[in-house]
Amino acid sequence: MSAETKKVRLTLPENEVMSPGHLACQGCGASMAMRYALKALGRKTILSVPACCWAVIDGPFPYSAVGVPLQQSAFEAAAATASGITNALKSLGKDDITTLAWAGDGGTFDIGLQALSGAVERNENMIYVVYDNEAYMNTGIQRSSSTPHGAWTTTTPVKHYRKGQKKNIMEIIVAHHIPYCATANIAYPEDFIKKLQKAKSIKGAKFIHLFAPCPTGWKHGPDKTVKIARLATETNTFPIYEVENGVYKINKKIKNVKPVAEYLRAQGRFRHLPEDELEYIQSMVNKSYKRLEKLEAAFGESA
Amino acid sequence: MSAETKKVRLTLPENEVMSPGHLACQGCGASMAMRYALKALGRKTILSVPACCWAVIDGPFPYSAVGVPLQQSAFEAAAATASGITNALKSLGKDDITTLAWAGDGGTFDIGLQALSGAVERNENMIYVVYDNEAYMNTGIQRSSSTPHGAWTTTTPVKHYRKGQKKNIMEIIVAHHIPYCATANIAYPEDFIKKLQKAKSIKGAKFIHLFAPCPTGWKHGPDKTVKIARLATETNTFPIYEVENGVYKINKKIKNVKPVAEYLRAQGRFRHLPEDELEYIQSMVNKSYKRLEKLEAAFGESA
Amino acid sequence: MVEIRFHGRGGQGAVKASDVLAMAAFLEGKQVQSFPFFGVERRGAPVTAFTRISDDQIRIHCYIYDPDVLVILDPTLIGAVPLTDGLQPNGKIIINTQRKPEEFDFSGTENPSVYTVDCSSIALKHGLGSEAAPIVNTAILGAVAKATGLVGIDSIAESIMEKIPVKQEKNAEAARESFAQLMG
Amino acid sequence: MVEIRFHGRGGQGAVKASDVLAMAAFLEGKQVQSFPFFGVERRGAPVTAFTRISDDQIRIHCYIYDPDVLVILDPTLIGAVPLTDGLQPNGKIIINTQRKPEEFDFSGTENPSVYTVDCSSIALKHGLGSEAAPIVNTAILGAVAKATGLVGIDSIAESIMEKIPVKQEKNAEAARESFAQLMG
Amino acid sequence: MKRVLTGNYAAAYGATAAKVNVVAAYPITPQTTIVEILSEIVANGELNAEFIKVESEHSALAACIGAQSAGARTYTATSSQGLALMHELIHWTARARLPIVMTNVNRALGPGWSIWADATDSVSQRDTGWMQVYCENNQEVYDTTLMAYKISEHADILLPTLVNLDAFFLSHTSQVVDMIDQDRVDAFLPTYAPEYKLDIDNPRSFGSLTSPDHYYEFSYKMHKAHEAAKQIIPEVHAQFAKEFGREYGMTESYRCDDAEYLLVTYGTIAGTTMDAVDRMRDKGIKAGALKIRYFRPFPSEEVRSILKNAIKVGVIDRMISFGHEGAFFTETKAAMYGETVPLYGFIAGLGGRDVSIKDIESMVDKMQAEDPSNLIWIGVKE
Amino acid sequence: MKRVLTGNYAAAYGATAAKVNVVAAYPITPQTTIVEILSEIVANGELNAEFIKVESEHSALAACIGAQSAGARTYTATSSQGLALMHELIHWTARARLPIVMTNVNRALGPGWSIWADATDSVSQRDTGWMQVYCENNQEVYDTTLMAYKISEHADILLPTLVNLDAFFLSHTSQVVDMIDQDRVDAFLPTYAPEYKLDIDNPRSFGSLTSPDHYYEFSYKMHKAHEAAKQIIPEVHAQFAKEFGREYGMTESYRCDDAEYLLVTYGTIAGTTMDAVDRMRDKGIKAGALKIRYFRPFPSEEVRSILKNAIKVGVIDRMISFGHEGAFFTETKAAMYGETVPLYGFIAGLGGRDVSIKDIESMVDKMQAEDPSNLIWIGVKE
Amino acid sequence: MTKKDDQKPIVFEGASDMPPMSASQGSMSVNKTASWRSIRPIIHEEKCKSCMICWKFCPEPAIFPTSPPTINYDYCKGCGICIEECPFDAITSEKEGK
Amino acid sequence: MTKKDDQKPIVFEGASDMPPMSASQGSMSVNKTASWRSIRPIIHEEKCKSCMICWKFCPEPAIFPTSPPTINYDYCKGCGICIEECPFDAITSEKEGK
Ligand SMILES: Cc1ncc(C[n+]2csc(CCOP(=O)(O)OP(=O)(O)O)c2C)c(N)n1
Ligand SMILES: Cc1ncc(C[n+]2csc(CCOP(=O)(O)OP(=O)(O)O)c2C)c(N)n1
Ligand code: SF4
Ligand code: SF4
Ligand code: SF4
Ligand code: SF4
Ligand code: SF4
Ligand code: SF4
Ligand SMILES: [Mg+2]
Ligand SMILES: [Mg+2]
Repeated sequence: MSAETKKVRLTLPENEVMSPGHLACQGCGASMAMRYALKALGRKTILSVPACCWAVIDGPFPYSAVGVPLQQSAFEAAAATASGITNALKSLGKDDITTLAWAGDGGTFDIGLQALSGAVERNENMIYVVYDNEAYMNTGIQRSSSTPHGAWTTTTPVKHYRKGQKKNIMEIIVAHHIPYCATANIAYPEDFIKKLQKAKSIKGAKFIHLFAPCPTGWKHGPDKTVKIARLATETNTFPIYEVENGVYKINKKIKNVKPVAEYLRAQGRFRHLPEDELEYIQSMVNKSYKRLEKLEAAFGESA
Repeated sequence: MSAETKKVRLTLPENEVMSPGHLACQGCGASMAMRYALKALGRKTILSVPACCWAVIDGPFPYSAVGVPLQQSAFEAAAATASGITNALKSLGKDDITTLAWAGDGGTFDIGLQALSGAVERNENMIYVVYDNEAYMNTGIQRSSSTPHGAWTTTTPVKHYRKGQKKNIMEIIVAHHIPYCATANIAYPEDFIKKLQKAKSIKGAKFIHLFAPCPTGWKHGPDKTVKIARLATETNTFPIYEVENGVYKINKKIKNVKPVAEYLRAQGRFRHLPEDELEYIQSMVNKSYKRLEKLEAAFGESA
Repeated sequence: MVEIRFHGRGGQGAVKASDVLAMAAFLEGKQVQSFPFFGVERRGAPVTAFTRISDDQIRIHCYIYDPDVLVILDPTLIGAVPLTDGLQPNGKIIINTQRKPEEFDFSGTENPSVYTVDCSSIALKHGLGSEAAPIVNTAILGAVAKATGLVGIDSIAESIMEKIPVKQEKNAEAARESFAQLMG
Repeated sequence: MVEIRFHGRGGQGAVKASDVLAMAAFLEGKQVQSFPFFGVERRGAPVTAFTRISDDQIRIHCYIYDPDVLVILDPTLIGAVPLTDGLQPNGKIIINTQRKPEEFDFSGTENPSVYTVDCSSIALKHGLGSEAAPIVNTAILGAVAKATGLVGIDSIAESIMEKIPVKQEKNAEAARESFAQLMG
Repeated sequence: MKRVLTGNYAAAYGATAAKVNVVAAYPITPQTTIVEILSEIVANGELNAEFIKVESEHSALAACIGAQSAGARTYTATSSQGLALMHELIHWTARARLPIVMTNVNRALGPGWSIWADATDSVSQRDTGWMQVYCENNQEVYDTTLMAYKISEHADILLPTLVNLDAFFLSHTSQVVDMIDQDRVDAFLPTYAPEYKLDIDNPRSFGSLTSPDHYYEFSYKMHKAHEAAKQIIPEVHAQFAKEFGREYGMTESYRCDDAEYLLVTYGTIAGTTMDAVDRMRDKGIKAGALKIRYFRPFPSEEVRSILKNAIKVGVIDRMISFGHEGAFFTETKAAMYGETVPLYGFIAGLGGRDVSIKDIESMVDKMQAEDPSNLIWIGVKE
Repeated sequence: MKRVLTGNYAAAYGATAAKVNVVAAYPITPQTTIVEILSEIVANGELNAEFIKVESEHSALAACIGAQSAGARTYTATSSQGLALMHELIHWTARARLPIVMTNVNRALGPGWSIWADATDSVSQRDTGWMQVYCENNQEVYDTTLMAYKISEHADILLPTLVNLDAFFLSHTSQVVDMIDQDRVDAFLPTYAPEYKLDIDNPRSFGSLTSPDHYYEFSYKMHKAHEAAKQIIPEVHAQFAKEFGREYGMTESYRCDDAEYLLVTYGTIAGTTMDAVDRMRDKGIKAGALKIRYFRPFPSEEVRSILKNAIKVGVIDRMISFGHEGAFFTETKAAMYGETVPLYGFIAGLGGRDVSIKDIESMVDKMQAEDPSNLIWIGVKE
Repeated sequence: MTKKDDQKPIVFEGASDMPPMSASQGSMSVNKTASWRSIRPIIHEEKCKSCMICWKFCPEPAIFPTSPPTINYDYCKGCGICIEECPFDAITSEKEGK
Repeated sequence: MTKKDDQKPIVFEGASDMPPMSASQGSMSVNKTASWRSIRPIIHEEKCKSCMICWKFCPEPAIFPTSPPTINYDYCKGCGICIEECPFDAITSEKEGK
């Protein structure tokens, strides 16, 4: 096969560390995410994965799909477990292995936040990726604090859909003043992979907030995962930026920003929203993005 | 007595809800703090206090010093317990009672952070005050993530004193976009009281980061508590500001900023620091303060 | 007590079918129990569900090993999974398929009565699911009612109205149609 | 086994004294045990600590109810706290005070020997603590050594060098001085 | 009104009928549908309560503790890892004497992850001071939830109750449940009105430092409350039976009177065991079943009086206390100390392994054939 | 080398001698001095380890789990609320078969806050799969810590160990401790080299979803590991005795051979009981004491063989499983099932209440005078 | 990698040949997810420009980076992302026959 | 407030007259902290300007807001803050005699 592949230009590393046969739903954004992450970091990686869809996607005993060592952890303990792993590696003199904590939004924004905050405060040498699908998917689509305003989940029923903005995990982690924080999106794997590779080269705590749609929970066709992910960024709902040593940089500045409604209307979980809610959400997106621009202005490279 | 008091002008409310006889060390900043808080909020207040010095200061069974109902909670559970209290009050139709969560820095920056983050994300109707004495004092002066760079504690011995900046709890909570966040300092009780009263008038989650020196843990004379607290602000080590609905405002702009060394040298816990460390700390203080000014510029009233 | 075991694939609604059947029997005054074997498999993987119907209180809580009735929502399971294990002598097997009962070979089971009905077509006709994935769980219950006589078709319809959140009418009609069409 | 009970106030170092005494006895080849009654009281509140010294292994782990020796670091405790409860007949009482042994009335205890020494002055002389709060815990151990003969003063001094983190020499000197000065 | 409900719905409707003021819960398989349906019920206004959507089980129970202290009736539900995460506060609740009622869906603990039935999660909480009940069917889940509030809140008890149901075998199993009209519930279970609570008119500090002089006596009072519960629980059961016609005991005997082979167990296995007993009786084996509903307080005297005349007794545990044996087995032996009936310990159904009628029959076979010195693992592949 | 050390220092030096690679711990009274001294030891380079200053006990154990999985030998220490907060991960550690050693300072649980001795914290972990040892003195703390690593890491065991010492009565009590030279420790306890670990050259997923088909057998293997431990622990004790001259057992009998009144207990109360036994013997009462060191695995056979010939036996618990009785009492009764010696249950010393020689003598009085049906609370003010 | 990857199911006799803890022994490639598929993506060579976007976004992955790409129908779950994302409409969907 | 505040210690006979849980029954004012004091602050009326800064900062509180302020020596712990903070040096420190 490698002879044939010579002919094609690949924009991602060719190696596949993750194997097919895994248990993700059709079109799962989170499964794409892991594929990219392991392409970026390679086999010298140890994973710490708490309860989340990925705890299942990897497969049941006695199987595994990731091709690297993986430690399942209690739901709230991904970052603390990873702290242990990275310190063990240090203590045992293994300095060429990357510790990768890999958790869902629930395991990061909610129940795992404290362990994460502790680990980044200690500046543990690890990469922490939260794949954000904006709800507790593994247990059947319950609200997390990452669930956006307006969304239906099983605990925020249509009549009483989620009110309030999703927790701004980036600001929270940036406030810990660690060497590297970034957002990424499965629709832009090259960017995600570049960021992971940069993160790998930096010593200390690195955090990546990754946008990863979930067709099952968002009620969209499995074929629309990438499209919807892209729309999130193209509408400025999920901007792509990084904060390196406190310096803000928006990596993708969208020229022709699309209306948020385009993003929302593509998903069943927002179907019930009346027009004025769409307008409200648009105004909040504008406001958040403006805030980000101000941060870049105040704390960017040119500031 | 009230006849006599007519003659004097008091800058704080006269009522004393907290009684003497409590178990705080001589000159304890945290004990002053509670006195002020209860002056500001009055008797229609319910306290949620986790493990911390205040769990002891209030006195052993069958006594109490606070004059209001107080619920001791597990170390990590102040904000969650307070969430329960405030929701019970709401459910039972008691809308004139203030729920006040009152925790140390350890119970806030470290083990209680998650419960706090959850509570403010839900925008629970409560005031959360962290009295910051920059270590675990109740257990005998161990490092917390609030312990500042350079400080000795029993777990950061002189030879290996604490390295790294203290966690920026204000930025972290501000990132939750709640209605009201503020810093305060026991050296400026009028400001603290005003802020509590303002907080009381706002519905939703309010957070106050209160500076409260600990003579026992900081190794300074009990008579120096107020002086050192004042120096923290006069050196810009602990600036006084508030963030109301996202709008930054520095409440005390120090005209003649004093050198940080003056603050550090007054305390035993920094005694071991060499000159160059003092300079480094000065540069970090300058940097943080500049950051705050930028935030005020970008997100202040005039922005 | 009659024991019914459902076999389907993740996404076909076998668990819901077991529930609707139980509810229908309840509407006729029976004691009932329905429950899934809850695996971790997702879409496409084999799924099992159970219904017990009885005049008396049902105390037992284990899986059904020796069913009286087998309901097979997906014919591709035949052969792939040991479906007929434990089927009682003279048991009934109801299959969603375009094929005829005679076309199936259930040697190894003692004198089963086999019934078939093309629920996929019925479902599509009533707009239930897509070509690629018709939702057959309600349609097949009509056939179950007919083949077993355990519950009336009206009870099935009523139960559907209660238990199925969307397109209730269509689902009920599908059940009635399979009731009418059943071959066996 | 000899049992010694220390009484002081929070901040005076009674607990440390019990430790240093135990260590000194250990240096002389004894089995020892020392431990505090750990209250929550802070500065100023009464504090109790215990030392056991024995030739054999010490297995017992409860508080000392019937001490052979009482060491009182703060004379204001006398009367305020039931200090002499359980003191053995012919027991010894060592008090930090400027007063003379005769000035104390321990009726209710059987034939105690009372010893006094002005540890506060000794401590201040050696720069231990402040006027307001002299640190007398090492000084009094000299008196204990002398009064009881349980350990030699050199062992006390050596133990101080090991156990006291600051001003070791001064502390040791203070102990020697109280050893020399003991009245009783 | 009769409805076909899963065990989870039965629990949620039980709490709804109890008119709880505050619910705080966090989702976990297989408890999730409780959280979901309660979200709906509260959102629809069918229950006038605050639902706190906490960020962890730990905070769920902490919030209930706060709310209950402030005078609200509260409810939470969890399972397995979630229950385990609450452990510190499980102790806390009991020592604070807060009559909180919590549903636990018995699920195995990880690792490896398992979402299936196993009682290790709740049995591991046996030393916390909570009352514990194990349910056999969904009607029992509903009725027990209601009664639990009445029992827990009794002034002589003031202890929380954990109501347990097996993962999937009840949580996701639909059965007929007879629901009680609200006005009759209200008559049975009056509004919660505790003597001790956070009250600005009578301000107290709760839970302050407690010296050895008092702590020991507080523990003694908790012990006495459990003793009192052994009297009060049957009274509440009797009242419930009188009002609503359904009878419950701290234990439930099935064909025990003349039984020679008696099987002691709990949860859904108890139901299957009763069917197995019938089958064995049909075959001429004098079998009987004793279902233990209340594991705390442990009905030692009752257990003893029922078991002591059997020829052989087996105890079936859906958990094991590693390094020893099944907890119900240990406690049954302790209750029986001094008796001479041979007692056999069986381990079965861990991690959701199904326990069939045949499995249960095999236990009686083993009781006939083997001696009781070894723990017997039913169906293990060695 | 002999030194006078508190129990906490003995624990910390034990871990230091074991050359642990990673320490993760969080302070709590009365464990704090362990954390403090280890901070110093690591900071000074006397121990070449990483010290993770975590933000909670939960993370302390999680970090140990991560580190141990990655092939490091790890250590943590806690007490009371901290141990309780770890509960979910305590289960986790055992099921992951990670031979972590943890020191627990037995302290009462709140509320009311209490910092004093009480074994409820650790006994509440009895169903988690950990081995548990209770120490009577500081030498035992040191020796047990060392041996715990050897036992836990044994390929046939692979289970974590909880080493318990009483708050203040050991943690803050100074005693003579004979410390072993490092080279002799190294010979006794080789470097940790687990077969299963996170290894990029042999990548495995640990703890994945495990169906009922496998979960049951994993549990069985844990049970078997505990059974194996009952064989291996005495072997390690024997080796230790041979090398270092100090003898330990899973239990320790004191004047039991001809004892008529036998008291069973654990922790520091055991030492006091032995002194009380001597006193009673002096008075002509044939008393004896059985100290239980290993509570998990529970040495049932050993306990039975020692107790069965006594005339009366009392079990002293420094905890109570509310709604039942003391856990050591229950488990002793279970182990003794079939015997006829009257067994008395005593509760004593909860929340740091002191247990004196007189208290212990009073138990023997009560065993002479009363019948064993009621739990007896020593020194309670009713 | 000593891990088993021969795509045959791993079966244990019982506890004795299982590892002490839940530690994986082989690859999930044993799990042919073809049965999940209800539609089948077909690459049309004539339209394909070998831009590899389909390969890039396949979540399984079930596309080999040949030119034109090849779909591994053992694993393709039929999500349709490749179809949706192909800029040249070179992939079409067929109903899976059952 | 029904809470006991007569400054007498609360003593229980035993479990029977204790509340069910650790719930306070009276005020800490029972605890005279005078014994903690090793220095005694003395206010000198002649210097005092009744600015009330001492009152403001006393942590106990052990200063009554009279003019001039009065120190409650039952509770004053002798921390010295009032001395340190008095802008008019109107408070001096005396050694407590023991
Ligand atoms: C302590 C604990 N509480 C709850 C659960 C149940 N649980 C497992 S995964 C999950 C949701 C995970 O959500 P998220 O982190 O967003 O990951 P996703 O499933 O969406 O990938 C929950 C609630 C658990 N395993 N442990
Ligand atoms: C779960 C748990 N871990 C540890 C402790 C022990 N503990 C009690 S208070 C305290 C330190 C509190 O520090 P902080 O919150 O800063 O308050 P402070 O004592 O400084 O006032 C600790 C570690 C506890 N009570 N519970
Ligand atoms: S539920 Fe969503 S996130 Fe989870 S596997 Fe399915 S698609 Fe992926
Ligand atoms: S240790 Fe510090 S914070 Fe705690 S009571 Fe004493 S002075 Fe106050
Ligand atoms: S995306 Fe379309 S054009 Fe590009 S390689 Fe795939 S099939 Fe060919
Ligand atoms: S349909 Fe989905 S799984 Fe199949 S090849 Fe295309 S992208 Fe991959
Ligand atoms: S601070 Fe000084 S001047 Fe002011 S009131 Fe007090 S004593 Fe008087
Ligand atoms: S010395 Fe301290 S406690 Fe005493 S009155 Fe002055 S400020 Fe108050
Ligand atoms: Mg998620
Ligand atoms: Mg603090």
